[in-house]
Amino acid sequence: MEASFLAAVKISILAIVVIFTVLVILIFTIKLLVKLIPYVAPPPAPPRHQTASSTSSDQDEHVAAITATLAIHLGKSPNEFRIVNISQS
Amino acid sequence: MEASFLAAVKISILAIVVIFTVLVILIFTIKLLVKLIPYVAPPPAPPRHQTASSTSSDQDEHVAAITATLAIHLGKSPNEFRIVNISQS
Amino acid sequence: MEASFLAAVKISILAIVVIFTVLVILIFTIKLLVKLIPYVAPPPAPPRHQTASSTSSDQDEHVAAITATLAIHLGKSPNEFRIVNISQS
Amino acid sequence: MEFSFSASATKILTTTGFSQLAIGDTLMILVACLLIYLAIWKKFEPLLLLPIGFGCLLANIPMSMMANTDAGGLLNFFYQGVKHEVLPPLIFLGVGALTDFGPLLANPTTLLLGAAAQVGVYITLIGAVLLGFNMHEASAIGIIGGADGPTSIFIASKLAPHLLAPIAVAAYSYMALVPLIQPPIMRLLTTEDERKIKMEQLQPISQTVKIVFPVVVTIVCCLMLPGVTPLLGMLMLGNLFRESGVTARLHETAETHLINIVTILLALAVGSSMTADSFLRLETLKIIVLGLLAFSIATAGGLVFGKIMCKATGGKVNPLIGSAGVSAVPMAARVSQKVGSEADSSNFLLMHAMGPNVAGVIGSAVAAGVFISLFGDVPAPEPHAAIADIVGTVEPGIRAAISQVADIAAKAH
Amino acid sequence: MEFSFSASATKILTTTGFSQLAIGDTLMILVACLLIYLAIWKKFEPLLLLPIGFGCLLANIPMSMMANTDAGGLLNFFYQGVKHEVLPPLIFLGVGALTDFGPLLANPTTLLLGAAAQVGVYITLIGAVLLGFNMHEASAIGIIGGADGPTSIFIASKLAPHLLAPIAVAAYSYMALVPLIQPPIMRLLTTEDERKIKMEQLQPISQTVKIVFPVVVTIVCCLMLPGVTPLLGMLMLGNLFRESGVTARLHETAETHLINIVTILLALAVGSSMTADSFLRLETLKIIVLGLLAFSIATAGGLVFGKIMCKATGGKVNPLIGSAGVSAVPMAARVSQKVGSEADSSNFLLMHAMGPNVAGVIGSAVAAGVFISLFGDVPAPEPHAAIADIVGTVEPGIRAAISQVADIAAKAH
Amino acid sequence: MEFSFSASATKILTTTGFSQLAIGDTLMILVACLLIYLAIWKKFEPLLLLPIGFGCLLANIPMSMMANTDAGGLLNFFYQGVKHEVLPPLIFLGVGALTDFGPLLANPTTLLLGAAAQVGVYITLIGAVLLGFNMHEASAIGIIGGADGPTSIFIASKLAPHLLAPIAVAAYSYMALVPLIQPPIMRLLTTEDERKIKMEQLQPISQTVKIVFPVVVTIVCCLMLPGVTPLLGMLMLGNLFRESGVTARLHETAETHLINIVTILLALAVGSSMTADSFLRLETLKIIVLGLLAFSIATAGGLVFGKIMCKATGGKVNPLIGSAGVSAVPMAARVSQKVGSEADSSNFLLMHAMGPNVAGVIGSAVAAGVFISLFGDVPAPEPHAAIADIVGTVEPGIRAAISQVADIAAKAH
Ligand code: NA
Ligand code: NA
Ligand code: NA
Repeated sequence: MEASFLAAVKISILAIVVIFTVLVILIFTIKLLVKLIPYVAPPPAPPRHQTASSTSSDQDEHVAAITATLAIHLGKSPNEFRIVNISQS
Repeated sequence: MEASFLAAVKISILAIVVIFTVLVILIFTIKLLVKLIPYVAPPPAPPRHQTASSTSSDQDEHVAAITATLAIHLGKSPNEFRIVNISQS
Repeated sequence: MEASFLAAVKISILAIVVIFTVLVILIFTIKLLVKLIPYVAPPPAPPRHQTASSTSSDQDEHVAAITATLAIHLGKSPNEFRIVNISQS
Repeated sequence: MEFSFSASATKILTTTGFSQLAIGDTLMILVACLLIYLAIWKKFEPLLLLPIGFGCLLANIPMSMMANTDAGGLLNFFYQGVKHEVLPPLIFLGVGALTDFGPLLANPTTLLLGAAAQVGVYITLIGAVLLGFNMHEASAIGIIGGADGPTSIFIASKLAPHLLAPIAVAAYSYMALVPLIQPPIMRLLTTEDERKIKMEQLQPISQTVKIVFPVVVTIVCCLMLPGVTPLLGMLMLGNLFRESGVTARLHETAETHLINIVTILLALAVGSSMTADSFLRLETLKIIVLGLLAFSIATAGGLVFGKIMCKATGGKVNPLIGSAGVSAVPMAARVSQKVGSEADSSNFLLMHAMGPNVAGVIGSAVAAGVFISLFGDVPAPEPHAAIADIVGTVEPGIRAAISQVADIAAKAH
Repeated sequence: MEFSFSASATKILTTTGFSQLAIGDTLMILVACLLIYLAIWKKFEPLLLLPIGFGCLLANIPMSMMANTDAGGLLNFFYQGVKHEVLPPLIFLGVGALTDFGPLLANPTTLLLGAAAQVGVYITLIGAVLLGFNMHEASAIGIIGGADGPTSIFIASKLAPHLLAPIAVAAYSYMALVPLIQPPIMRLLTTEDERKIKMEQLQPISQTVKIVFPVVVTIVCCLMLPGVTPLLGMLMLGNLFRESGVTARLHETAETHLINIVTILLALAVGSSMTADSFLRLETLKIIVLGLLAFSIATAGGLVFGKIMCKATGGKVNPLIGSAGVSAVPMAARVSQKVGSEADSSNFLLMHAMGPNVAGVIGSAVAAGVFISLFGDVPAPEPHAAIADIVGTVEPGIRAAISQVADIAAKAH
Repeated sequence: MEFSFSASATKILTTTGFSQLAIGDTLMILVACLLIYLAIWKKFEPLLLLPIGFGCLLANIPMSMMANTDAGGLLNFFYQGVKHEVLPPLIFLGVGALTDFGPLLANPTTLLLGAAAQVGVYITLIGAVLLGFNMHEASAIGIIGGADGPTSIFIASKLAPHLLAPIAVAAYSYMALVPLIQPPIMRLLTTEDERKIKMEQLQPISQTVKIVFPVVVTIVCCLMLPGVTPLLGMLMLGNLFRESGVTARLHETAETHLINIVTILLALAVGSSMTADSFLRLETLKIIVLGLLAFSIATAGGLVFGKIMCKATGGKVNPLIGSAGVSAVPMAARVSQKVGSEADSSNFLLMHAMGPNVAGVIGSAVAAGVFISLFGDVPAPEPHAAIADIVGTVEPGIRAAISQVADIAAKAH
């Protein structure tokens, strides 16, 4: 028992040393990376156009439009349906 | 042939007895269950708040906003429908 | 080497002959098919009804309505996007 | 390697499917086209019959290696999922996720209608025995009357794998024909007055009951009939995903893309078993006749029990909901609604018929469980099969290795 | 075939699960119901514990053939995906697709907190050895302190498959209990002043760094600890799908339906390993106690290192973010936020705690890699197993064939 | 068990990937990073080349057990789906679901352009034979000219599995380079006047024809060349899901999550075959050169036949649509559009080029079918392989059992 306890302690110390070693190497790699490739603020967003390409906020508008349409179109309880998926092709 | 016919009849009667036994037990279990856990009408939906938390994803916010809009527009509780997924491609 | 070169040439000619044969047969089959089953312009869409129950064609109507609104909303062709699924719960 | 022009050309010609196209293959290709036609233009259970038909088409192209028996072939690979009974339970996971047992819980006695409709299973079993099938085969044929595709496929692959193709095709075809088969029987067996009976509105059910129900069904039914656990357990797990309210992600996947993927694989595998050898037989004709019998008697069984319940409750139960006990969800319930509203246009039976309708699914699963309890303990259907047979569908590499070892062993004699 | 009524009835009775229901099975069914209850009503990691509990329920129905050891059974089939270490890496693919490593990149030193929390792993390992487990078992138990389900399952199935069930259940249960376990320890080990420390806003990170990061982690960590490549590599691939911006399709599938499908299969497989034989043992109790120890010490380890970092930075680091180093994403980070805002309601630690939180995932994976390097080279856990044992879980057809060949070979002696 | 500190530390050091990192591995890791770079920043077929590159990265980390030849490893498991030809047909199911054959049906003679572009396959085959490849290898290399990833992978894994990695990488890379490779050839081989030709609007096609088309193609082509059934049949089934209008669920799954899941598995498997041993060879360089030749000649073949059709129709066909016959859907059609609009900005060739573009997919499949008819009847590529080799990729448990049986058999001699 004592032997395995000692073995477990040895293993544990060794493992923690390895973990810290690996992660310290990783920290310095990341720091190097962040230094080499600094963050560049993106240019201010251009005014919104209605283009063929869909952005995140276009999606928002789609959903709003669908919402409005459903409200107008359905003269009935909308709890009978749900919008599962809207995908662009 | 006659032997297998008789066997088939026996099997059939036995099986139907088993089926009815199992399902009658199930019926009584369900009745007991429904008696033990009666239906309680849910309280009326509480008024919706616009929370400031920015931890949930944009998707969640979109869905919440759409749900709220639909709820207001249609006079339905937001719990009565759900938008499962809005995907972008 | 020369032997395999010759073999390769033979194989190639044979294969191209087979490919053209298969595809020519396919061309004539398609032409026959198109002749046998000519395109018929679909009749203009019938006027809409607002019914209480949702059927398969209601689903189509929902999709058409949503599509039309989106098209107007985004200023683009209805063919550029597609609503995949509206499921009933 | 020598490549003479004529030799190569001959090789291509002799390896075309045309060169080996037998009458049987041609007939099966026509059968495949018929199934595809029925699926698309007659809307016969298209989600199943379209890929089944296409799988049949592929399997019957000679030398395409797409039959379920072509070891190493693509569809043989999918077929392993049927043979080892993995795909039908996964379908049932999705079915459970799609099913609302609320109407059944609101009126649990309708479970008896789901039980009564199983009469179709047993009359058909007796008929099948009279037509010369053995008891295992007759059981697999009888279960067509359960009107449940995955259950039929599960039982057929377990008890009579050589009849899988006609049983699956008959089951799905007649399910699609429910709106044609049932109404005449319903009108015949019920009176105008009975059809006009309006039923009381269903009681609302606590969400907690809906959550506890799948667990209770699993414990009660699977403890009594353990053989049906893969089917019924997965059905109930899917329903628990639905009702628990805490596993929306898993519920959504189970009822959409997972069931769709499994449907594609299962249907192709079933189609691949429709080879001329296995399908163009007198047995197939018999199974088609017996399948119609099964559906008709199941409908009648449900109706007659519906009439008994009508009497017993003093006219509170419309017997028309009995026919929905065959399952075939939700078509059979819609048929009850339609026939009911023909008698009285203000009669709405749909929700009432959904109770026996989903009860029919449980009823068939229980019937399947009885068969497995009685006949399911046969480890090898061909007890004296040689190694070659047992290994028949095994992955080629392993097969080769085993054969070589067998050779060495044989030489060592 | 003769079918006497009484014989058939007897057969059905003797094949019910009731006829064989032992006390162990009953207890395990109750355990299953408890897990399902905790998942649904207490919201204990429901996506995992609900199907694990249901799998346990199915596995303990006698004669249902649903235990992980029932060769040819449905859940045994899913279990192969755990045994051959396919499912946990696929879960990690989805986890990577769901994880934003941005906060970690903005403050990379928080990786040290993820390392410090691994102390819980090793104290637990030592405790497990003291309680009589061997080194392999102790390692698998210790990794519970890593607070990462897939990592725990991966290591358990590799080093101590017979302990898989209690380890997986303990790991997910304590993960769900993080909001209860951590706050007292956090309040005990930090001062009011420390908890009030506000941290500077995180620097924004270039998208290029976010893209390069998963590749760099894979190269650095997997080269040093190759055994963890299936886990860490797939985690990083999922993250690359997310950040690259050019694989939106794959990203969406990996983080939704693929991870959902794999979760269903994995959880059912884990549940199927919860048989009375493997679970109702003293070891399970020990593992539950050790698991609690593991989580507590991991929390403490993170906090103590947080205090060290606080000192070293002159009070710029709030030690509360250290407890998030256990992983259990994102609950542990939310706990840091909550305890911090209790001390000062204007203190927002969430984003700062996300750094050590995701670092904890990498830390546990690295810890797992160390175990695999040390103990992972044991090709057969049971070195003297007979053919019968090795072949135990193999497909029945192959097994039959191999047995027959073995017979022939034996006779040839 | 004894654990001395130094022994354990030594063990960890000797099991790091660094300790075994050869020059070949390092070079392959660089190749992997190059592929990932091209996928993300140059948008080279990112859905395929990103996971292929990442799979290559994982496979070349020493001792990670992630190469396709590491039995029991994760990527070896996925690789079985390539080896047994399951994954490419499933990709084609999704491609069929995504493809609109309408433009081809409106102008069926464009099928000839898809046939003419296959010239690239055969010139390359001849070139490959001249460079010393045998006929099977040359066929697999030639099919790169078909510009169809799944077809290339299918044929390579059937006829020359040892060349799978360079063939797949070349195929997808050149597909990504179509917008660079094709325009100069197009401008060289066509006159300004030809490029300005405007084509008549396409006739509308009955939906019924669109539905019947996939069934007809399957019957006609697969009957003539049965070997291509798994590929072409699944392509057509996917298209039938799309056009039938009754299988929307299956269509949606096939074109989204199913194809995405299979893409992830397939690409990782292909990447795992990019080991230093198999990739850092002179053959790879030759294949890269031959691949470029294949694409260029395929483009030229389509263009020349386009000119012939232009003459034959009295100038109604713009030869630029011929280059789209290489497939590489839809990039090649876009290139036709772009080069056409450069000559006359009011010239819209896109829809006209879609006809030959999808015809190219069918053309390559037919070319693949011819190869399978000629060379596909070799059951075992290594006819004299010993048991150990055949069993090499088999599940370890089975392998162990077979070896033991083989030992017993050997001893029995
Ligand atoms: Na039924
Ligand atoms: Na951790
Ligand atoms: Na092509």
